[in-house]
Amino acid sequence: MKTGIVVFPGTNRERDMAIALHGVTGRKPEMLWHRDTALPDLDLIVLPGGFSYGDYLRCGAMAAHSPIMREVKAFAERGGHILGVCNGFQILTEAGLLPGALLRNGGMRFLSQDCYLRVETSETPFTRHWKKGDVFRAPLAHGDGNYACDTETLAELEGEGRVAFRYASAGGVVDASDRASNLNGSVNAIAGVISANNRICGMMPHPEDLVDPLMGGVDGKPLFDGLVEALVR
Amino acid sequence: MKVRVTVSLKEGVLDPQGKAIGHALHVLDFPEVREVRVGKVIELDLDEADAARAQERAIEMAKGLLANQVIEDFRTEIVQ
Amino acid sequence: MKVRVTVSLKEGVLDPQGKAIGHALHVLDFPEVREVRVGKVIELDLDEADAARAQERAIEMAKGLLANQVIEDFRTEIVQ
Amino acid sequence: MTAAQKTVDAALAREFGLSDEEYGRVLTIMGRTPSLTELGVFSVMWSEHCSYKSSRKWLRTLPTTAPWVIHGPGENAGVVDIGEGLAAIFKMESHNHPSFIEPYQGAATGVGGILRDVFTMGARPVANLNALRFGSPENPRTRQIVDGVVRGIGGYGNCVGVPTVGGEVNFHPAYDGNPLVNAMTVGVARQDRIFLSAAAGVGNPVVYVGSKTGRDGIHGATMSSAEFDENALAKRPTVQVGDPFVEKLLIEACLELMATDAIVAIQDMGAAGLTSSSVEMAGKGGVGIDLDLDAVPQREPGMTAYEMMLSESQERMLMVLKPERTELARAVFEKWELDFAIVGHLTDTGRIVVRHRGAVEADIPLDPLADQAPIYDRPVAPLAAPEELGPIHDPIGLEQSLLRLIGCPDLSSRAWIWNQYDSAVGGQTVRRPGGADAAVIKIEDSEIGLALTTDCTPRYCRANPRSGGAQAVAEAWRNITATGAKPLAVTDNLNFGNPEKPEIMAQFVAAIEGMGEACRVLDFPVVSGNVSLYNETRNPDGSTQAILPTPAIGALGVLSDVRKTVGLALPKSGVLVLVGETGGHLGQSLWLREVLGRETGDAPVVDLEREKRNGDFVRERIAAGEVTACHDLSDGGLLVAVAEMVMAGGVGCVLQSAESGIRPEAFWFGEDQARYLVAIEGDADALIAQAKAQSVSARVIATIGGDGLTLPNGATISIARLRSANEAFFPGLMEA
Ligand SMILES: Nc1ncnc2c1ncn2[C@@H]1O[C@H](COP(=O)(O)OP(=O)(O)O)[C@@H](O)[C@H]1O
Ligand SMILES: [Mg+2]
Repeated sequence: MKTGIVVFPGTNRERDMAIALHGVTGRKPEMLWHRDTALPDLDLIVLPGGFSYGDYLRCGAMAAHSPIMREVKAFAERGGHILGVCNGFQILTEAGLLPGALLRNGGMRFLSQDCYLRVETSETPFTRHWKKGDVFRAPLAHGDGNYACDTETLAELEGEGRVAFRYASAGGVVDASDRASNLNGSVNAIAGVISANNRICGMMPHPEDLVDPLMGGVDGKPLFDGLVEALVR
Repeated sequence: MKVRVTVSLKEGVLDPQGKAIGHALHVLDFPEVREVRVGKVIELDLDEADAARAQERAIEMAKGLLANQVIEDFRTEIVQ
Repeated sequence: MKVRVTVSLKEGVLDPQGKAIGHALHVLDFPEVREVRVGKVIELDLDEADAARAQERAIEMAKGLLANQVIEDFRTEIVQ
Repeated sequence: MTAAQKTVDAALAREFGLSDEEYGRVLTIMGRTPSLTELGVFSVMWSEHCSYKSSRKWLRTLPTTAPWVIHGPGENAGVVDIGEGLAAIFKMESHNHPSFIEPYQGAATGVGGILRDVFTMGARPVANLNALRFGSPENPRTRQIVDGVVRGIGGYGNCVGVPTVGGEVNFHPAYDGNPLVNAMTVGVARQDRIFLSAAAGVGNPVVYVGSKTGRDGIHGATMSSAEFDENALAKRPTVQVGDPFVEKLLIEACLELMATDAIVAIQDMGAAGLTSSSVEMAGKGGVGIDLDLDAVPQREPGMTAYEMMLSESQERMLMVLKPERTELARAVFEKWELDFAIVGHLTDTGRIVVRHRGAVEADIPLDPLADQAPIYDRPVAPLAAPEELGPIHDPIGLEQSLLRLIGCPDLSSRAWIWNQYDSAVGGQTVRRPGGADAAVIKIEDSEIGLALTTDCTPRYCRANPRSGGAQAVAEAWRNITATGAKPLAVTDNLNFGNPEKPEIMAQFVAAIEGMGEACRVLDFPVVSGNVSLYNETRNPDGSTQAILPTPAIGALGVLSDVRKTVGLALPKSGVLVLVGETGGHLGQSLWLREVLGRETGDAPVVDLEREKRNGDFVRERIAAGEVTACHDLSDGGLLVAVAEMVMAGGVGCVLQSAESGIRPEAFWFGEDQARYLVAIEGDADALIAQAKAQSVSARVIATIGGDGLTLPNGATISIARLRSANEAFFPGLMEA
């Protein structure tokens, strides 16, 4: 599987992502520069976490206008697979590749702690190594992860099974009004969504930071294992 | 020409920052506060002498970058 | 009564946001942008019928919480 | 009247913080009345901050060498060998005063500044820590300061993508008007790619990179009170605003350029910005430097030479490049969208010459500026004896004492703080905050681990500065040892009151003596550090309140195989062994303060030979794989340490009754040093025998298992109850 990681000015989780992808694919991902205007041959593009453009104005807003995003959109139109994590998710929504927006966390503070995610569908290349209802742990680290969208979009996402992950308690209970599990206050406790064609996934928590027992566990690894299985040509 | 672009959350979009400030103001003994909404003001100093043209360009900037129209409204005004 | 509090950085204080936005606007083909400064607007809906009193209270709120007077200036205006 | 129009005389020099004697020296060096800009240069270079004039004499007594030390004090940060051709580069620095004025920006720019000290030497920053002291939780201002400082540290560190992995927090009324914000950064570089600041090569270009220069912080460098005309002051606050986004770009751009051979010398612009960086680079290299201020990237129109030379605008660096590599360097910085300007060149004059708008604004000989900098041997008063301990009685019993202690401001869970710091970015954090006595990170693409901690117990330092200084070093050494790492070296941040007072100097001198002795015995040299003096506030009645003497120690240790590290979470079964001697020392203990409401008695004795013996024993047992979890004993003593291991692991234990011949509260809450708890799943008898053979005392203290902490009297405190007692303080203070 050939992977590429987009680096914007201010991106800071590209190395974490590269380690995770290298681990499962056995090959180093290509680092793509925000000013690049052509893409190499790739099976998966990842928009990693960080503070592109300092998260100034709105998280992801300025990165969404980078030259490379034209190529990423064309890649998406060709049916390419894209994963956006944290700031990458914010960029995908700002670029219009995924619906909704990420607002300031409900508690108005940056949050950096482990959360639990319930897998809402196993019918995607990103979640196929889990069963629907599985719960896994993932670190999160963001100030603006409070997922919001209008009511029609929400109905559409829910109706089409396009919510990939929800924040849950360790026991798997989802309660959007519970600040202890739905840490940032996201609508319907949504932590990750999928595009209509099932090929673009955005999520706030960081599965790439939990792929090695030494770093505290391998809860995030199924996502990458699933992608390898789905995308290896 | 200076143009001010004011960006605010659309009505109906929950404003976590406004809510937090409202709460803090209550704690600080301002019980009269009913609602708080927080927005951004972006003051643009443009190398453009024509007011109409400046405003037009500011609107383009707002649509293109300054406001996220999924959640935000904006308005522009010439300041000087 | 609705009062609008506009908070902006004092002159001379570095505005990292404004700088980054200005840069992005250039890249997006708005070369006429000379300078960008970013501030906040806080719209307060107050349970207070008297305009003068509402404004007075808004000033107290700005001093106490809304503006950081070490680096920020503010102004208040009655909106309605 | 603006600064440019002021006449330079002894009165102005005094405003700039120079004594009459110092100003006289300036006149002698210059042979004429200096210009305003020249006076500014002298005043910042001879300020306490840049010249260490009150502390230098004593700092020289600290041990700074060891076979693994590559660069000790004198460079931007200390450098130690960690194996495989790699070096760890680290330093700690204070941003106390700015954090009181504007907590968010003060703390944020503190983090930014210490990061630059480390990456300027060629290291990629891999971890941040922060040692914080706040005023009384009851003081309403404390809450605002905690809020701003924590947001500022997070706001900066999270954005630059360096994990914040540890630190410490204390509350005490002595910090009401002087909170302490000490930030530490650790970076990693290849030993053959370390960059120094000594300029070389007459004619070589001097290059400015990073952000533009504004009027930030000009007053901050030279003086503490308002001098310039009032309007200007109101419009131009001295607070510097940080831009972590630019810092992140600066890190990447510098590291990219450092992979080439373009750089001759490099130095960040810290306090006193362009002045100190250019003077120090040229001075260390024994060359002269010509600066052309017209070329300096400027944020505001109409800046004067004085303002540019003294500006403390953030995120700027100064480099000397090989001339033939200038364009390559320019391309790198332009790629990262940073300012790049050739602002001068090196000369053979031995002088710094500053030109602006066609005029020479400063022309100063560098050698006398450095050599004749004042250095003071300030009077030292005899140390006051610690207050009598007084009578001891236990009014509430073990259970209530424990719950009170683990809920008190100094021992409560810090999760509210570290949950605002990204501790995982980089993907190399093996032990996040709360996971072990020291944070542990892995070096990418290697098996090496680094263990990192900051420590100081200011109440000990007040009672007995000498023991307190030694204790801070010993606790840092112990915290590193408890992860299994070998302690290598320390950085320090010496925070004290006004050195012109003999009783403050007494604290300072004794604390350094204690530190130095501990560093020598533990083979734990000081490789970098920072001094922050004048941490005093004037009370309304004219008296002053000094902070508690706070010699904060930041320390680093290495694990050649990071997989062997242990944390403090209890395993599911086994026994808990107490290593080290318990004498029941209650003087200055938290139990005494929280239960009897007194801060009396002497600090605990620090027996360094014993520290070394016990610590070496524990480290060997961890390396041998015999230990599953380890925790050192410090604030709150034995029972608090047990409770912390229980909470961390979510596993209970049953304590054995203490046959010790000491009062129970002294046994369980005494703060004797040189002690550890180790969890053993295998053969504890063998371990105890081994300890005996090495003259280390060790005894089984508890059986691990269950879901509560069972006290010797049979009462069980559930883990949930422990946690709720431990976790309430910060949310209660900050979120109410
Ligand atoms: N300001 C802080 N930032 C990040 N972590 C912190 C901070 N203060 C304390 N911690 C973490 O909380 C834990 C407990 O701190 P402390 O009680 O000082 O430990 P110890 O007594 O072992 O030195 C440690 O993991 C420490 O790194
Ligand atoms: Mg401690």
